[in-house]
Amino acid sequence: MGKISKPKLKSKIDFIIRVAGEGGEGVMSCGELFAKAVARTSYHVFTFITYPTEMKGGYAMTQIRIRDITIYSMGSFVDCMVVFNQEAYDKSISSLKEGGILIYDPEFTKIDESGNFVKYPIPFSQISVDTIGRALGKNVVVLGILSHIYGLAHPGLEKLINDRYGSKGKKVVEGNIKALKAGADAAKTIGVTTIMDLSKSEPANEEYMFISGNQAVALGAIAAGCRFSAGYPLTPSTSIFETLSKFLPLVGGRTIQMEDEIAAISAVIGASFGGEKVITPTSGPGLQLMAEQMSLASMLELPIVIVDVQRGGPSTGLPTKTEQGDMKFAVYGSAGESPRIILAPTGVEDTFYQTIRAFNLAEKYQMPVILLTDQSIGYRKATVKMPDFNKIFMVDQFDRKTKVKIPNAEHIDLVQRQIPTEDELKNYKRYKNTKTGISPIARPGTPGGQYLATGLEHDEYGKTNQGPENHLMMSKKRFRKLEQVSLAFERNPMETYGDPHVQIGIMGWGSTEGAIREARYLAEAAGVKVRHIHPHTISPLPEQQISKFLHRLKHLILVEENLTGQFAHFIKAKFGVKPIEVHKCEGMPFTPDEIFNAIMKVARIADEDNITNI
Amino acid sequence: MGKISKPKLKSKIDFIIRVAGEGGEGVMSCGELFAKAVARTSYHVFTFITYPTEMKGGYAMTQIRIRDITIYSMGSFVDCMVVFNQEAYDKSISSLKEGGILIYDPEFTKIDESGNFVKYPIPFSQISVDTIGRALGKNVVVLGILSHIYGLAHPGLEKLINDRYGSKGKKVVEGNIKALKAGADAAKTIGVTTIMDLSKSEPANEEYMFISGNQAVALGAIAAGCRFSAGYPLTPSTSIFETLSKFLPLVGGRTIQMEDEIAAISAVIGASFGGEKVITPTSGPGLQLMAEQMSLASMLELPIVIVDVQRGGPSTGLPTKTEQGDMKFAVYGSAGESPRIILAPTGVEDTFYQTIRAFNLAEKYQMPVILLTDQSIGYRKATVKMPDFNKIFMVDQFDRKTKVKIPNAEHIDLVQRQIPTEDELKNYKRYKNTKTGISPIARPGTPGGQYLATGLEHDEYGKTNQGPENHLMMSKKRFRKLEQVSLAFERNPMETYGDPHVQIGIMGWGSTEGAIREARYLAEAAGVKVRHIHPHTISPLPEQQISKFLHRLKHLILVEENLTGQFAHFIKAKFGVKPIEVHKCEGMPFTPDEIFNAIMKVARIADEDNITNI
Amino acid sequence: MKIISQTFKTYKSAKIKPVWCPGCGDYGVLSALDKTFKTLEFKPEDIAIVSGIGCSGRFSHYFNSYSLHGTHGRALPTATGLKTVRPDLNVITIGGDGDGLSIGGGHIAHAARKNVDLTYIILDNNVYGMTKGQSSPTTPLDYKTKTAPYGVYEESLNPIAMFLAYNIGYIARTTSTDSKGMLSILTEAIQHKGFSMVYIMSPCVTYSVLPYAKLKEIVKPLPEEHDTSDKLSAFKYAYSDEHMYTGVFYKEEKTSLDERLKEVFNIAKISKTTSEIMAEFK
Amino acid sequence: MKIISQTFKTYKSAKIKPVWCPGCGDYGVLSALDKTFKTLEFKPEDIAIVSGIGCSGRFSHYFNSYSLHGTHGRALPTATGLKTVRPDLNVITIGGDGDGLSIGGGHIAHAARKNVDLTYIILDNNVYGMTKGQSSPTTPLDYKTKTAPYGVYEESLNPIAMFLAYNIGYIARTTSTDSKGMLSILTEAIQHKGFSMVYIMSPCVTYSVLPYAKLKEIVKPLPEEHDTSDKLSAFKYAYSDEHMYTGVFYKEEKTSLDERLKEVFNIAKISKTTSEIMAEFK
Ligand SMILES: Cc1ncc(C[n+]2csc(CCOP(=O)(O)OP(=O)(O)O)c2C)c(N)n1
Ligand SMILES: Cc1ncc(C[n+]2csc(CCOP(=O)(O)OP(=O)(O)O)c2C)c(N)n1
Ligand code: SF4
Ligand code: SF4
Ligand SMILES: [Mg+2]
Ligand SMILES: [Mg+2]
Repeated sequence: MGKISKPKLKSKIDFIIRVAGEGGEGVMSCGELFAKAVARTSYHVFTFITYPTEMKGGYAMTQIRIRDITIYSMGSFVDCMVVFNQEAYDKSISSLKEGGILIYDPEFTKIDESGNFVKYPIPFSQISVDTIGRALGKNVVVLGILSHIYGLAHPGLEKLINDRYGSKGKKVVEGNIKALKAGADAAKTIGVTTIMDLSKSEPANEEYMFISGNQAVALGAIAAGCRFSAGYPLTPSTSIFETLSKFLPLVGGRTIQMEDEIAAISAVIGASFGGEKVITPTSGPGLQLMAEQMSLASMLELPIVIVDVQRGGPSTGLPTKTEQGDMKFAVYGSAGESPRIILAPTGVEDTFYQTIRAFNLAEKYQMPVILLTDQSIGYRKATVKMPDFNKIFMVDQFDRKTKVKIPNAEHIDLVQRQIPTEDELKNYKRYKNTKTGISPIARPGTPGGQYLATGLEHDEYGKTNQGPENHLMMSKKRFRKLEQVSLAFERNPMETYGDPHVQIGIMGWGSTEGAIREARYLAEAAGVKVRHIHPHTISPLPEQQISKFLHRLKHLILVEENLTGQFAHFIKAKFGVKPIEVHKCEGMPFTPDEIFNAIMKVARIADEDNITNI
Repeated sequence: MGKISKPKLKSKIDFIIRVAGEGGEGVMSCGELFAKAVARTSYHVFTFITYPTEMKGGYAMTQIRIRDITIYSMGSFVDCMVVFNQEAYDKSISSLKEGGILIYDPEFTKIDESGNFVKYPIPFSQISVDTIGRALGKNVVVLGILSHIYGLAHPGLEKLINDRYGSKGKKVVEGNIKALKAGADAAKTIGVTTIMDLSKSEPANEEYMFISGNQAVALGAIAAGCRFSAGYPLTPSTSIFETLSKFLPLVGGRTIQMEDEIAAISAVIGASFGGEKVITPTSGPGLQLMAEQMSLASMLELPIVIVDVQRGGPSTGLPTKTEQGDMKFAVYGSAGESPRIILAPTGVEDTFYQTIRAFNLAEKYQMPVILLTDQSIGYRKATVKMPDFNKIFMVDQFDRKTKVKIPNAEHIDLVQRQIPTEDELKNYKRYKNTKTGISPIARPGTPGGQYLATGLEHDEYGKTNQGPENHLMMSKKRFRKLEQVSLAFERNPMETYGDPHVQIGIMGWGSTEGAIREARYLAEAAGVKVRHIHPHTISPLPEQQISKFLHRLKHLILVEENLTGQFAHFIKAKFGVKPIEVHKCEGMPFTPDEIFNAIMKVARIADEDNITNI
Repeated sequence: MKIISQTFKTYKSAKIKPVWCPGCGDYGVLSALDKTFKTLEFKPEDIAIVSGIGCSGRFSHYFNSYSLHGTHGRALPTATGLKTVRPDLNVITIGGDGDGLSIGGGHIAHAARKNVDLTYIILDNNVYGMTKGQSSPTTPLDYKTKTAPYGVYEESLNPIAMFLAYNIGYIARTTSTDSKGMLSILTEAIQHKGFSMVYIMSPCVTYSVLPYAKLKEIVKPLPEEHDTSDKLSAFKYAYSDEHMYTGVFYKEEKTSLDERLKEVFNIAKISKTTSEIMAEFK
Repeated sequence: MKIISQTFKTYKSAKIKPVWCPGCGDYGVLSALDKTFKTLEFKPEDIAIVSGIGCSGRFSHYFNSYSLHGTHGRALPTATGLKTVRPDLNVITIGGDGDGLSIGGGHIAHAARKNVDLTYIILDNNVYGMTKGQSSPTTPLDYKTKTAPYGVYEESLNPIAMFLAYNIGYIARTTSTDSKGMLSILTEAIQHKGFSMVYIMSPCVTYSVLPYAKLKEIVKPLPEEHDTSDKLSAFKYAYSDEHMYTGVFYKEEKTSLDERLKEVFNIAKISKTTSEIMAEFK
């Protein structure tokens, strides 16, 4: 957030490991256990997961990046790759670095022998059968191999195995521990090189969490004071509701699983009417079902937070894949004119703070806020700095002045819902046509605060009134709040990075931030400077800020993960620019390398421009 | 449609009558009976209705315009006004022309005696009581008064009364006929002037129907070959489904009322899969509930037609009022990227032909088509020329070449769904990645045509496939169809009117066409020339056509009935123009006068520009 | 709205007059509900009325309470959310036969499963009143409506049997003409712990599918011998071809959602702070 | 897909292998349905399978028929539209306990009212399988799931009682392990005129809320003396605390939607041309 100071750029350690195989083969658990073990060291860890929709079969992979400084993306090319089967090899091999390590099971995979990498054929399936009598343990065998390569101490891994499989009984745990050893032994026997010794690294700083983007939403909501969630399972958002279901009750909150998404958003509207901070998580298909109730919340002027963890579309589409395909729906997805706010977090840590911010905005401006993340953020796991709990500040319920700051690790404002004063209760106008459009909300149970919240057009008291002047006045009132939001957004620090004077600019939104950032570093290393803007607030946009960024720019590259260029459409509408649009519509996130290539292409054009200009 | 030849501009007869009162007082039936009677003459009739959401009480009015040439709008000022009560007087009086006629019941209405109009206090309520023992007949008393003023023959009116009240029994009919006479007699006795003698006018040309916009949709669907509709009542769309329910069975079709809008669109998707042409009518709140299934239809590539009769929003909003508030939702209302087509009819007759066109487009391009009308078109009644049934042409099911024309009274092409050839059935690819993106659809029951239609991303056969290349390929395939639509739209005749060389342009969409057209005539009469473009195809837009229109334009006025300027946003995004936006957000349609004023204001600015340019 | 002294005469809003047609059954229900609140001596600020869309959906407009008039068919899940976070409020949910049994029909079974402690009042007029006379799920077979001009081609629902099958803990039917019956049933229903269903036949006079006279003819109080804890007996009367029985069909005390959530989570014992929760992710 | 000769060996798709976990109950249902089609000698092109979303929702992928795999919970209204316009097709609708009873639960009563002539198969595994182990409306009270980590706090539904209350004309329950039972019930259900409901307990082995062993323990065939035309008896067995009864609970011949529409509209008599209809608006 904000213009950042020069990042620590040089890293001594930067490894990318991929474990690829079939869904259900333990690819996920192997990767996750490995990542968790590394996360307990002082290194940063970042994982990316993709798996098939099917219960069984299909290509699945976990990619783990380990670095000694902050990690922004899953990276481009892999240092060490484990493949469980032929399909995994075929689909993954092009991502392996020249000279990288390839570990495979020769029983299931034929490889191209001419490939320029270090090849280790290890029969992990057979090792598993030999050790525990079943092939099922091969994922832990592979974990053993990796522990050998990266020098991960076994006591830690064994504890993690115990945590994970403990509920399945002692026998299972013991079998897995045996498999772990068998894997490490096999690697040693074959003579696989140990690349580094993670066991020697410092233990993790106490102040880091290792969480997924979805968990970050749940934790952000809890930190923001949310005490109610109603939900309905929908990939890839489900773990948000699961995490809330586990933890909200511990802080005195409640979650209820509803019969569908319409019921879920209805329940949060009801609970918000009751005075609580509320959230409902979903993905595109569910968001569509919520459209009517989102308009209702706008009309009733009730704060609600909705999370859309975007997935590949349209329709059921690619449930477990990523896409930035719902932006236009989030922004325009209501019949009639109903104001709402859209925020797009850029990574796991940012998701935590943007979630808190979403609650602040919803409560302050009394409208729905949609948090637009995607599968690649939601399933990504990263080490995140623990916020300072001494730096959390409550904004008073009668305070109508405070300029609420964007939350970060050093400072978190928590907005409380504005309530009417004694005086206002004497002739209480729930929908008072104030200068800002914001009118205090009475909490049910408050004597004299009784009012009607109706989806019909209404007057200041809440009484229905469909006269022409009243409709115009109240429509304006509702949109005046959005103008206030706009103003607040303009006052925020600029969300730009890189040299502000160069002629090539790059713009993205949401989860592409890390890949763009690393691409910019790569470009800078290659002698091409670019400036980067990555607004967190998609609607309303901080227009002046963006105009300032665009000013004197010669080439604007606009990066997004969809087919039609939804953000580009939006930016063109507002600023009349003609960006070079870089889209990816394959269910997979951009790698830094792909964006770097786009930048270099544009740089060449820019060069030619300059030549012809001479 | 198309550039029209010089309209017959001068009219000798042009009257506007308004009957205003309380909902439930018979304002509607009085106006409707009068309009129907006039519609049987050779004059053109155009009605506009507004009434409250409430079952009882609130301001209601019918406005009837009678003219000897085509009528484009409800007009601006009223020649003859009947008010039933004080509220009606207060809300209506500013619309009465100077020197116009005011008829009121002095028992219920105090008027401003200084007003410059012909005042006729007539106690119609008391007359009703005296005649039939109840005040309920006052609407027919008023009809009697109007029959006196406009010289409407009673036998015709009596027949209409019989048609309307016949089912309530002979006594009711007789009472009403007495009330009719009593009204006419009272008017005569008081000496109300007879303005014209409609009874002397020629009987209506056999080739005209007198229908509402909603009826035009139902009839258009039937003419297009639609044989199935599933619906759920929703003001102001309900009469479409009611009309279909009455008439579809007579042509061998079927309608089913479903439990909600989600079920309704699901049923039409199922029926379309079964091979039928299908339609489901709704309004904004219902359209929102249909969002998920609209995406499904895009993904399954099934033709469906959806009608959104827009009403005031957001949420339940103003159910019986008009607004152009759903455009952005119609265009963008889906999560993920799913192509669809949006058409916006401009009036009652046009609605009939655009409905046929919607079916043609849906069937040809295999995607949802949304017909975007509004309350003001839906409830408006107008005389419409009967189409020539000898000029209906079927496009063959194997025909993949024919350029389908836009339907009009002289020529109607009916597209039949493309089916696979024998050859194609040998290795049937339902989603064959063709050049146009269009792939033939097998009708269930066809041997060898069996296929899977799934909302998951799929390959050409329909089998699910979530690989990156496949997703990109199929996304492109689906959008290639939209490119084809775009091309087809560009080939249509330009939808522009007025002098193509002047510097002031005006643009609108949907139901404002008539008011803009009349405003243009008024401006021309006042010496200000404007050109007018009114695209029927909102998405995709005929971009080249519009660019051509915008070329060398100095001032663009953009007219729409909403708060935020949805169409303007769209146009700015595509063409980088800065229009002067004229919005109305009051639940009522623009009058020609309001638009005329806007044009004149712009004309003055243009003048000043010229002066400073000297 | 002014602060009303605690010794109010009525809970009905003084400022808003109902928009119903003269003679509409809903008037009777309005005053019965008003009397019920008086009997129960609720404070107006502790009442929350959540209603759907329809003539009957307008109920939320007419009380001096906290009221939410949401969208068509969604009153029940909305009220469920409200009651979950605010067990201290008296939550009443109201809607019509279309709102409750057609578009909203899918929600009832789930509110019942949760046994959320609120009272749901359905006003059945056997028609869509607000949209002017289309078929509702309780319009009789063959009856002609605007959307079924050749006669309704669907069997009408048996709502009481459905509520029984949903295992709702309190189920009663009455009519809008029976003020005494309404008062006693509403009072009992609101006091019932958990989800309670009050089904009121409330004739529409404008589209009078089931006119007062006809209703009077077919209505009959449940016989004394009917045991309200006997579900099979309740089904038997719900399925009567001869009569439309009124009174309490079924009654059963069950743990309410609020109690269950308190119990299951045992909040007191495991309560944590936000930072403790985050620490679990280290 | 190739043209299959009419002497096909199987209706299952040769090209698409099920994605279910090994041991999943759904495999048994798949082959039972295949056998049923064989028994009924349907032509593959005359079969239309409409399914919802879930593991069970994948059924539409595995047949060499016309198939529609729509969205979560909407299989029934989709199939209703299809069957209304194509009474000549054999329409089978399939989905899970979540798809059918949670998000799609509101549609069943209305398909039943219409008595649309199709067979709806619900596969109950007492859990959300596809989304990996959340509570479904039939997960038992107190059972721990991913969305109810402290135990499910809702009563589970009684689907058979609900179907009875919806007045469905054919209602049967069976299990995915009982191939004979499935074959006989499916055959009868598909041949039944009007809406028929086949409820199959199909255990999930990955999130095994109701494992095979437990299921075997509680399942019991309906006793001989149960009269399938006696609704109260059917309710009694549906409410059994001891056993989960299987077999045909209820059977009743009723006019189907197709018959009613034909009858009510009496199409032959009043058929008109488009221009005749328009003439009515002159
Ligand atoms: C999503 C949606 N669909 C349809 C409507 C239109 N609508 C308003 S009220 C109503 C039916 C009302 O019937 P009922 O619930 O029986 O109430 P009544 O008016 O008869 O009391 C309908 C269909 C709506 N408001 N919202
Ligand atoms: C609108 C929508 N909401 C949620 C989902 C996610 N989802 C997919 S399957 C499923 C539940 C499946 O449970 P069930 O119907 O019991 O089928 P099973 O997998 O157990 O066979 C859910 C919630 C979805 N696809 N669409
Ligand atoms: S239409 Fe019927 S239900 Fe509605 S207010 Fe009038 S009488 Fe009552
Ligand atoms: S998760 Fe359960 S229901 Fe789904 S395929 Fe696996 S065993 Fe079957
Ligand atoms: Mg009703
Ligand atoms: Mg299930």
